[in-house]
Amino acid sequence: MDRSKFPEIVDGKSQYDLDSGRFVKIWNGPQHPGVTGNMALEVVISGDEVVDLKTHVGYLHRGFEKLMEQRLYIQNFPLVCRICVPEPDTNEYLYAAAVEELSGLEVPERAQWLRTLTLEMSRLASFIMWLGGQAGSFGMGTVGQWAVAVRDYVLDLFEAITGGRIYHMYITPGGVRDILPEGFDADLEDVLKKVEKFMHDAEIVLFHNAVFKKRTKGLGIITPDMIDPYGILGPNARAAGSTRDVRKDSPYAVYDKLEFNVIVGSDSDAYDRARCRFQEMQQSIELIRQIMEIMPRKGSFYNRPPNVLHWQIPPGETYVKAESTRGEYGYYVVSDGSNKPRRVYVKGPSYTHAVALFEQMAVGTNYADLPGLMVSLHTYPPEIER
Amino acid sequence: MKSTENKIIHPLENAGVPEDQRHLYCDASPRPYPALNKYVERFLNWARANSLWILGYGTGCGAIELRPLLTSRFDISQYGMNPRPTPRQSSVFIIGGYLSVKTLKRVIRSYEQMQNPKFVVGLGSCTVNGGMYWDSYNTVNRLDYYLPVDVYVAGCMPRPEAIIAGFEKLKSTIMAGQAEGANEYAERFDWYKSNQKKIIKDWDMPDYNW
Amino acid sequence: MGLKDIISPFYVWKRALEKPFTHPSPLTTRPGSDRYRGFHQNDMHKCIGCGSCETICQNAAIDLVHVDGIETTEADSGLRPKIDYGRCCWCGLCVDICTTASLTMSNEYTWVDADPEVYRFIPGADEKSWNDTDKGYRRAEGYNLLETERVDMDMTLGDDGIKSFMEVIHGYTKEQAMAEAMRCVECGVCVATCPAHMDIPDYIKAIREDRLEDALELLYRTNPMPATCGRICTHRCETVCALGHQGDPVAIRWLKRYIIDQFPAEKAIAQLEQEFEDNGLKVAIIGAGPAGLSAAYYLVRLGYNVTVYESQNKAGGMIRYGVPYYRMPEDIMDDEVTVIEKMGVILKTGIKIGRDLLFEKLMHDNNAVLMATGFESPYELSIPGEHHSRVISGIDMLDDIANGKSVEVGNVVAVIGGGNVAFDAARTARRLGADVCIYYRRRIEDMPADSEEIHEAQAEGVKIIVQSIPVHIEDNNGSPRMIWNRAEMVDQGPGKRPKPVLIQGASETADVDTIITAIGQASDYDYIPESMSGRIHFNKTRVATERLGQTAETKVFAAGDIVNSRGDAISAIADGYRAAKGIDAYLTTKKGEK
Amino acid sequence: MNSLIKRLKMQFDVEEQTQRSNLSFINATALQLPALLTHLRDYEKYTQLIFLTAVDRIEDNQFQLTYMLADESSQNNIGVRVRIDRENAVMTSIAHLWHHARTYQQELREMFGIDFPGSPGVNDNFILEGWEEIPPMRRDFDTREYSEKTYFPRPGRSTTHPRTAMKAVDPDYPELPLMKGRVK
Repeated sequence: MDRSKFPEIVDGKSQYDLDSGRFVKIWNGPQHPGVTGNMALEVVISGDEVVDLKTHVGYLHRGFEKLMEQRLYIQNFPLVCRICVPEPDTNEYLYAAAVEELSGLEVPERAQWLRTLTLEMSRLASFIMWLGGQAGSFGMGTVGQWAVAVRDYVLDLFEAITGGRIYHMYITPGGVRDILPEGFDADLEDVLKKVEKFMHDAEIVLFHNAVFKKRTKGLGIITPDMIDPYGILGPNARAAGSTRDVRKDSPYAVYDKLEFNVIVGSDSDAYDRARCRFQEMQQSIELIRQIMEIMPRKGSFYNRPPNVLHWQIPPGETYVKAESTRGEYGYYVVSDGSNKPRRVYVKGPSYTHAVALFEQMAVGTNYADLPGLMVSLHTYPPEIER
Repeated sequence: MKSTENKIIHPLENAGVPEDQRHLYCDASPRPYPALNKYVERFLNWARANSLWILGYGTGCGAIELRPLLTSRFDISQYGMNPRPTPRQSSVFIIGGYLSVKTLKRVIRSYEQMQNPKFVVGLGSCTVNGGMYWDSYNTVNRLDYYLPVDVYVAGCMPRPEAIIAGFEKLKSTIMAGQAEGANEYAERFDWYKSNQKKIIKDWDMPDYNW
Repeated sequence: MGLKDIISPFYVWKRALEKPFTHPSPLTTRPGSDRYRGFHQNDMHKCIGCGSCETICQNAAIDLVHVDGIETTEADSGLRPKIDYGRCCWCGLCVDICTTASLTMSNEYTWVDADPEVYRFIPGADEKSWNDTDKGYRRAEGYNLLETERVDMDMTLGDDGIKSFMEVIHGYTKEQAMAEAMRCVECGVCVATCPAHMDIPDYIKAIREDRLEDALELLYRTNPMPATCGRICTHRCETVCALGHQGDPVAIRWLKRYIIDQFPAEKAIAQLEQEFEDNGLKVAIIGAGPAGLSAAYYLVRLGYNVTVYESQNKAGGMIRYGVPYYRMPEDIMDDEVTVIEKMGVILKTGIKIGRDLLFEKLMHDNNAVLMATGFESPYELSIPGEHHSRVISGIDMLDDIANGKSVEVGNVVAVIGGGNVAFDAARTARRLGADVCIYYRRRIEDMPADSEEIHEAQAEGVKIIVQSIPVHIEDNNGSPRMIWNRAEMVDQGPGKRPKPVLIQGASETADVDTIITAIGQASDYDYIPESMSGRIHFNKTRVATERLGQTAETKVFAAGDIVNSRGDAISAIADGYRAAKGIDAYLTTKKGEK
Repeated sequence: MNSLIKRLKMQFDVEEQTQRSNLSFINATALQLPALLTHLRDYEKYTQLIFLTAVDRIEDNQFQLTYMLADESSQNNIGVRVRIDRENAVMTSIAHLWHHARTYQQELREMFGIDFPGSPGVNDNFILEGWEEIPPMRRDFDTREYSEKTYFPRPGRSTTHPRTAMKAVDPDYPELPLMKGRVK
């Protein structure tokens, strides 16, 4: 983008002069309805054009990585899901996978299927919520109302399987904690139908909405040459033509046994990103149906690790990754042979999207589009600061 | 509301803001509001209880369950509540669980900017005794050290239904004239302030953000 | 962008005609799902207060507290979890780890209060609306954080076993021991139950961490005969083990044996402290069984000069002479005694007090005397014909075998009794080549013998006939013929154990070559001189003592089987410890008086 | 992956450790790191920087920095490990290679106290605000102790260990070990 008309940048900082009267500095957030979650944007505008933007994070910092060093391996499994509130299962899966890899613990086939099922369900729930947010950020609250209600149906399913609505704490090192409850198949199909109906409605009122099209087309373009220098991942990158999808590139759980295509866009603006995510929702529904069809219904779903109170894991380090709704999610776990992890580093995809990328992209956009642009990058603050 | 003795209110120092800007800020502590005539008060409490407007600030995980609560599935408006985007229009502050020190600073600011009557609802274990972040270096353990809390809701996270139950409890507390958090904050202002300042090391805002 | 894009948003209006998303009364009509992780429930009577929930809770949300109406007993710490909902995150790990499966979660989720101090409660004890809810999170079948099965022990059983007197139980290998040690949750409920209060969780931890020297040190702190206990202990610790509620208890006895197996006498001696301050006082101990040896060991550590007198040729008492080699090999017993001797205990064997040395002399020469003579005279059957030459007592037979004498039992042997001696005698007879049948008056579950012994004996081909009472023994051309009668169990009312009563007419006959009786033993107090007899009181067949073993004659103490009715090695060892403590207290006070 | 390692070994002084078929770690020196990363990015198609983080190896008085890269296809990962001194920890910035490296370096500066001279805004607050203690992710920072003295946990809790409670069962529960004055 052409930045020549904006103030000069020295040492990463824009040299605007507030006293000149040409610029106004506005704080969006942390208490602001237009920011996703608890974070803040320090925006400098000239007219209604954004001249400089700085993301402030850390409002949700709980020191997870430090806390995990203080706790036994098993004790961390309830902790990790809190790192990403709207889509906790990816965290649960990755932590379990990393621990299993380091300790050499095998996971039963059936558990892998159940894991994949919950992972896809949580992707679906997360996308639904994002869709509501995306519509809401452009003033279309109706879709937002629908979306949250429909997502709640998926949460009801989670409640039935795992016993928790938000924090499922279902995927544990060694497998999963329980099998599907009786009558789940019918409930699931019922909910999927509701989701499909919602998507059908949303398609008409959102993607064929003149206002939505007008405001999102051409907004926040990510060019393919930005992908690697900015570390862009997931649908944000795929809408710009990248074909990377961890589920396909390095299949985990049972993704290698499922049939699906990587969804790729071309226009790489906010509209196209929305479109890509919308298709990924459809894909998720399809995958859930596939899983339910071929999933084994018998057999063990849990391999017990050694007594979890004394469980020590041999020294080593590993990096495991999975595809969340925002892109590649990763856990880097270092063990030193003791009963507590030496270091757990959680790489959330929002980390780069919300800070480095967004600060760059926001410059030049209309101030009113800022919330919409932010949602179109699909960022969840807690995974940035952890 | 209960009556309080008239105290001599000393002006606030506002040492956190630059000297040349101090005159811009309020230097008065908050003032408790004594109860009025019994019947007037009863009427006012009824009115207060039935028009609770929630400040839309998701301070922690709890915010995730506010969305279903505020939208069509659980539809909080059927209980006479409504989200507002600014503290000036709100009367209920929902603390969604843990508070990091950085957020606490903003929460105090928002809370102090809210107009009376105002109430605080603490969601989840974290507000009671630190919850699962009990040994974290960045989250407070006891919310009541920093803000007066009127109702706590147990859970992690509390479900929307539990939050509604919390609001019902809040309403009955208000009706009974016992939701005196704002007055307590005014009465024990120095205590709250010193607790807040103890953990917010870079206090660069006025002492009372009115 | 066309006209369609402008019109299509109005499609939302159609929802006005559809069923609303809104739940009309979410407060009352939406219970948590069947698996919902809501507020905790605890079955107060199942819970044993082991504290595993507290250990696993990453939020430090659980405290163990005393609850009114719950007593501390041998199998229950009397504590119950108290949960702080200012900490809990409803992860349910406490439910997953619960050793008794008493802790569960209901599907109740609403608890609001203005007071933050109320969010602490004791599930099950405090009155809560969800106490009896049967929905909520339970551990799923097939999901258990704890290993319920113990590591199998290698044994030589069946036909191979009875070929020789080689030890049946092989002992754990390092891997097996480590795996078994992993199972322990370190609650410590067992420590109180063990008569000697051994540091069980600590030595299991030491095994797990492969600190065997520390483990040995821990063993010898509370038990001078760990090799004995590692083999033949009645392991009451295992009966209260927290893991025993949902599966096999931790194999505490075998883990102890694993430790001591790694330390032959010289190695063990090298590890242990051996020199203690001499205080110049002398103590004589009569009987080198577990009680006597244990008292000697502790007294030496306290600085006393201790002499132990034993009538048999070797020390060990019933352990050496009453337990067959396939359970307690001779060399292990020798090692055990060597270690104790090495600590400074003077051992004088082959000296029978009252015959070779007078009790009065002991009294005169020593500052205190401890009687630990044990029960070694067999009870008689008290039925006609029992003085037949082929009716022998089990204890005498085991004694003879241990002394290297040859014993002939013939081809068919009947053993009468259901205790450990009966089984030892039966299994010994099997090894001598006989077909053996045990006759016991009550049911299998009433047998005082260890369940392992019963199991192993059956695996070796010992037959067991329960509810059978011998009534008469006849001579049949030199061999005994036993006439026995079937019995039925008659309920004696609550709290009393059922009594076997003969069934009229259900009498049967067994022709055997030898009858071995093993229905219990009594003590022989002949060595106590006339002059003393009035000053030592008896309680039926046992010596009456104070708590720490002191008899009415203050200088004389008693320990072991002659004092306590439990009759097992570990109780005798604990008794020895108590007597040592008593003697020390007595002599210290006396010294102070002078 | 193997051939890549071979090629790297020819040019750089590195040690390699394979974790699984699509993940390897290589140990490099701080001095050669920028060149190594540039090489990997420009010639070996390891174009993505997934993350940069540190592990406090306090026992060696060192920090381990891990640069996780992924290749173009996103199939293979390579983690480049570098050890630097824990005292006055300084490392070369790689913000010129990837824009988002700036944020990682800012975080490491704050959480571990590792300086990256020249990285834009490296000294600005990122997550913490008004932090006065040693950087919290360092191993020698005790978060529990800090929390207890700063945030006042709610008082009034006490617990009993089952072993202590069970002493009530037997009045002669031994005080161990039963031994008086030792002699050497």
